[in-house]
Amino acid sequence: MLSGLLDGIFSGISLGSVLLLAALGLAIVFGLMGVINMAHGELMMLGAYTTYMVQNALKGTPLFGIYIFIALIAAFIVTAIFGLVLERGVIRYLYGRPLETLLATWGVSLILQQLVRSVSWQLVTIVALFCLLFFGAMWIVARRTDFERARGWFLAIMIPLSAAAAIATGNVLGTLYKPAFTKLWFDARNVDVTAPKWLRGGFPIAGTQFSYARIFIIVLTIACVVGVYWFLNNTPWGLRIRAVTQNRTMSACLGIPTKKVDALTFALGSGLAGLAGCAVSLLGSVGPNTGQNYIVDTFMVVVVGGVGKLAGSIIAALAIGTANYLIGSNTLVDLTAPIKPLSDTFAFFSTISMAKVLVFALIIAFLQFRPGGLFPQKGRTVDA
Amino acid sequence: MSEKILQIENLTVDFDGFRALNNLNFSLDTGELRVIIGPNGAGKTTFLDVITGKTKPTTGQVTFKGKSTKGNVEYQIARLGVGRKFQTPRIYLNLTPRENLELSCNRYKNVWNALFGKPSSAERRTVAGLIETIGLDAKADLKAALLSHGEKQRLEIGMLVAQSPDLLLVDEPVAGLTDEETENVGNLLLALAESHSIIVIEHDMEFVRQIARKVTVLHQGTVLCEGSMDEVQNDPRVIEVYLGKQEDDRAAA
Amino acid sequence: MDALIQSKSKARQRLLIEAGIVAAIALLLLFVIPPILVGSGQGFRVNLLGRYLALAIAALGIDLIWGFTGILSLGQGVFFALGGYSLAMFLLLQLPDGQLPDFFSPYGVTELPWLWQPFYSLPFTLFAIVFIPTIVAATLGYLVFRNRIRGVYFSILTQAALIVFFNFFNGQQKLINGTNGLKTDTATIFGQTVSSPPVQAFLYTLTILLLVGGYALSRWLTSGRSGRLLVAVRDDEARMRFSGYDPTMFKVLVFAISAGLAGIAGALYTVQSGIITPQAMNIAFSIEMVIWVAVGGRATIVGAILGTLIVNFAKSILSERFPQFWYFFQGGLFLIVVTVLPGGILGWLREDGVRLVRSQINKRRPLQTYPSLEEDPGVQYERKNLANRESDG
Amino acid sequence: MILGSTAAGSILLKACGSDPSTTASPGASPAASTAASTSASGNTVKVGILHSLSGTMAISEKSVVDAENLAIEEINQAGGVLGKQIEAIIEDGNSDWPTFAEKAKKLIDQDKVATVFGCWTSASRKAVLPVFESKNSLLWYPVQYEGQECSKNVFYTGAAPNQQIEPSVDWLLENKGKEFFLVGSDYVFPRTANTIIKAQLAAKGGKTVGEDYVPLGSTEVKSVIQKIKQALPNGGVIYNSLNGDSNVAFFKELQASGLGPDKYPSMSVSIAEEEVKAIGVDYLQGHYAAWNYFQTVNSPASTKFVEAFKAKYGSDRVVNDPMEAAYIMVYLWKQSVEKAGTYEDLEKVKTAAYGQTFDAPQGKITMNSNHHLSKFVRIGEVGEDSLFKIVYETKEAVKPVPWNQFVTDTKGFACDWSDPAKGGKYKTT
Repeated sequence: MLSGLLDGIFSGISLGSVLLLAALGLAIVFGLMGVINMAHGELMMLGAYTTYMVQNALKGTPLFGIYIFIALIAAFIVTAIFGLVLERGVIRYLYGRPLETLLATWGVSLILQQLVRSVSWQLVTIVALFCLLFFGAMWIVARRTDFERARGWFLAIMIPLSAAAAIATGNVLGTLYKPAFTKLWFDARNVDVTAPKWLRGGFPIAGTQFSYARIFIIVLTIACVVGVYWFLNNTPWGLRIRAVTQNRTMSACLGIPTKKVDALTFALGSGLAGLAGCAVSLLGSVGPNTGQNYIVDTFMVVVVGGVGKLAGSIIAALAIGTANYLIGSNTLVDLTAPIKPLSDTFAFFSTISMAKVLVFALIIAFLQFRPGGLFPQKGRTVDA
Repeated sequence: MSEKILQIENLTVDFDGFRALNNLNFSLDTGELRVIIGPNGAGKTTFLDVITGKTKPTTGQVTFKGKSTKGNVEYQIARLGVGRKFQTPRIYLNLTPRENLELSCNRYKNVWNALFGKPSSAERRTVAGLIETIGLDAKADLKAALLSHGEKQRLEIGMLVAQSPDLLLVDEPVAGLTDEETENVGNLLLALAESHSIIVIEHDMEFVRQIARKVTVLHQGTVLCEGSMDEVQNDPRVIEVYLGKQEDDRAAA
Repeated sequence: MDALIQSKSKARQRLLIEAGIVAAIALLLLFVIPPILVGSGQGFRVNLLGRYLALAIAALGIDLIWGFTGILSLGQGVFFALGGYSLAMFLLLQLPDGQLPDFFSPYGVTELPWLWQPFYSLPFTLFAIVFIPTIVAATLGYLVFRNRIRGVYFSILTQAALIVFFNFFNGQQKLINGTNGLKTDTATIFGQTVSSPPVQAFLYTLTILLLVGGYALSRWLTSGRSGRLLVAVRDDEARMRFSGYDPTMFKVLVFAISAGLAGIAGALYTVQSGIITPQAMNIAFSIEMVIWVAVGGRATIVGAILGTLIVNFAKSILSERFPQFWYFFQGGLFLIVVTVLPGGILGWLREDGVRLVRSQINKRRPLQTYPSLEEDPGVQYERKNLANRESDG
Repeated sequence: MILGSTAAGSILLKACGSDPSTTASPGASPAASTAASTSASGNTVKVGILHSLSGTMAISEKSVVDAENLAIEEINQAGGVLGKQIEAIIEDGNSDWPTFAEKAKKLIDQDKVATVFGCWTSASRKAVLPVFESKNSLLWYPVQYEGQECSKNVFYTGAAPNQQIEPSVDWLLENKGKEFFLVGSDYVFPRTANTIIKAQLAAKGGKTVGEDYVPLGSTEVKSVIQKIKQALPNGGVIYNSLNGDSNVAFFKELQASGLGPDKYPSMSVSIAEEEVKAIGVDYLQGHYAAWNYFQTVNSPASTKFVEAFKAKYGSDRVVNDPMEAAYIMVYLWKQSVEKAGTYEDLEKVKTAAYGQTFDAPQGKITMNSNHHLSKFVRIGEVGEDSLFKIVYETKEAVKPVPWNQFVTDTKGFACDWSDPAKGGKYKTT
């Protein structure tokens, strides 16, 4: 009984911390910027792939034992840079239109999924060459004053032209340096991330065993939450981020570089997604679909927690994680065994699929009482 | 003495530990035009929020036309005959002024009627008249998004009138308007006051002087004083609230 | 008053023209396109066309709630699937007395589950196709809208609902055959196999008729007062409330109608594709539906239909040629439509397209401006000359 | 601006896919192979290949396509079939069952293919089945499945339950223990497989102590592990029919919770060489899998197959059971067509197929008149080198039993298409 209880608590916290880690970046991007980033899961996936690459690069070196720490840093940097590009390239045109960001980032997520399936040196060369030609030409032409008028023509000519040139080059190189050049980096197959030896296995206690990997994730989550909290509340950039999210125009007037702040916030959120991706690679598979599994659950965490509140996200993640675990495992069935109808009901829901059904119903019910989530934004600005 | 259209007793509103309205008592006669003034944060907008049902009072009650509005939500209170104009003009930007007015003018506001009802010719005439009154005939069939700020303000007041409420709540109607427009709006309100009860919230003292008969001063969630413009202006408490304590003044100087 | 009567008769005339065009297109789809496709050895594309037209019905629903009312539902797949499952259950029960649909046997189910019982009846099934989705949507919509949960929160909740329904349908092997879904191809109706050409031809016709019906319904809903109310919900809900309208009910209504349309679409799609599975409730499919509308053009009705056909045929043809890269296209499509072409194809045609054509044939549309300027002969003279000079140069 | 580049990027890729010069990139550009060969003269036989090249199932199905392409290439190099070159038309099922049906129609109606090799999941097979039956066309299906089906328009070259599940359960009962916990993905194959296992255990003195299902693709398996611990506190057998991503999470969690193969041996039916690589051998070592073929099968045919595959697709690739089944079904079709002397008259082809034997990598297999293959059954243990060490194999090929004899509904039924009186489901007793 004791071991069962311990196990339940540990598993609930551990599921919750995975959710929280995945939702943390989302909470920042969604809560602070109002951007619905459907590609958040794919950013996690990129983090997981980065982990895989770091693992392979360090295989056989003395650093292999601690590759996971290097991978964490690498994942953060890679996804943060990617987030930066995403923000500058797409998101910044869509501020204040959350539904549009949702659709656009969904498009990005599809592209990212296919990207890891199809990426090869050939593809990279083609895309890079295209960008070079197209944006190079644009840079040269854009300085002319009458550019705006000829813009349509310019695009109509330059896009196919640079595309053709890039593809031709890519294909020529492809035939010249075959297998190596055209070989897919990852393909559609899942790749393996094996935790370093000290993270495998578990810590035995009272007849049960606490997985090291999960303990690691719990610690990582705590570190991230504390780090983010500290960053937002105790650093000048954190202050700026909070200022911009509360009143963009006023902040701009006060000389805060809002564009930089936006980019930074988004990069931070994306970087956290990378960390989460690295963490989940210890638990599950790494493949093009990795991110898809988390996206809806993490959004639910943010919605239930209340937007823009870290504390809300923490409680919501733990609650949803624990609820999912308790319902999905037999724990509740056993606990309610004396009350037959109740335990039968729980037994009906005691598979992972059905647990999700019940948890969702509970969330809808919860929102009936607290439509704004656990910690709703208060004051008269809401629903003015 | 005429009948009270609105009566508010012991109204208190708390927001998450902040008391926005504190044991407020207020009443308005039918047909009266009342101006409410008060420094920022005095609770003026919250006051309107409570009357229109947007904010639920923590304690106390609002009685409109002799009936408590407790348990009613915004649209029900609006149907009872309370119309509200917001600080910034809120109109349907993707509809034309004519359509905006038609929607407000419509008497039957349930879903069924929206689907199967058609505007009656009387309603159409009302709308046509209103468009003239608010001076938007030239732009009656353009998207409202294209109107200027002043035109939007006038359109919203027009929508309010089209709703033919018994009580009009007008929140800072002349904010951001030119002097000429301000005067137009003032005249419009005075004309409306002939047939409606109106509460106006305003900062612009010139404007208040133009329209006010009776003024209520709110301060820190309660009524500080009430009376004619001159009485209020000479009240020492009001002077203190607006200009700060005399000693402070001296100290600062 | 004269002007009023004149505008009324004009409106009626315009309505007649529109009806004529719609009828012509419907006839074209019915009698001209199928023989052409069959003649060119692309017979299976008729079936595809029928399916895509069915999808267009669902797109109409999305246009109603998203295009006009501004509510983005990412859970239309639920209603689509409910409609599809309803019809599939009816078809699977077209068996000799006492026999069970054969998928039950591996699970050892020997007695028809209660859920299936009502689906023996055709009237109930027809009712269920439209009204089960409607009722589910109305309930969910009421619970959510009542609490003023809206915008992205609503979208996320509908998406979560999608997951839940997916899990439920996917997990209930013994009830509705789980992942494998229900096959309708081999079922018989009125003595004919569903997949046989006459039945399929009938379904194709039915789809077109229902699409025309859906089009008419959408046009009716979005014109007149109800249409303005929908736009009002999108523009400013609070204003509506303070004007005495209850936006919750309007939103519930339009959500329910869109769900009903999705249900019909699901039923028609199912019988034409031969199978309904929980896959109809995966996240991607429901978001794709939104993109059809976005590509065609939000709040244009015709755009929804057009967008559905274009995107789906593009998908069908492109994925035949470049299966690996379909995701790139689709992702790119999302990005382009949202950032560069927010009005979709129709929006672009109306704005830039018309201007482009006009400027090519030297017939620029005159700009409207302040009435006082319009009446000023000096200004008009100037403008004329300016326009000429510009077109000369 | 970056927008423009992403958008244009997709245009790029389109053009890149159509360029014949990329044909040789491994596993890629099916479109290219079509484009390249449609231009050839009419002296070819068209066959369809219908698998998911995108979506969740692409992970597994792409390598099957590779195996099919390898067989076609070998046959073409050896002179083709009936003197004609085989032209493969590859369609993408997009991991979406109605799409499978759509593409099957397209292959049959528009491309007029002689036969189709395809499908992986039972759901996709069930979706295309009516198409093949109504158009009286032929499908070859290479994956182990739950049985309970015997269509005259399908040849099943994967294992029936009695060629994979049942022998493995017998072996476990004999060697590993009597108490079983069944865990599977939430779809038809695991569900049916577990129904069979439960009946079999009940009949043979074993015990099912619990079963649980995980949604396809889900990676949260913690509660399953908890249930296993509860049901089997002192160790026992885990019978695993999880599919895809969930396996990775499952084995990582299993190890972390201290449920090692010593006390909790697991038997998997969906984990082959490819999956071992994707999960990571460190998590799997010591666990078991049941298949008809492992890459480690030591026979000339096997060595030849492995070498040919690696030569074509790269030395880091591995082969597995479904790939082998896919590879041999192309050969079986070729042999049947040659025996029948035609590829157009399907009745003749089918009749010719019955009794066809082939020296497959797994051993000498035979096509039966119930459209299933007689196959060898093997059980392998995951070794350090990511390959399977074969711990058990049948001496002879096991005859297939499509209608399961442990399920009451189908007990006493069999299938024989060579006899018109018997057909797809007839009573034996």
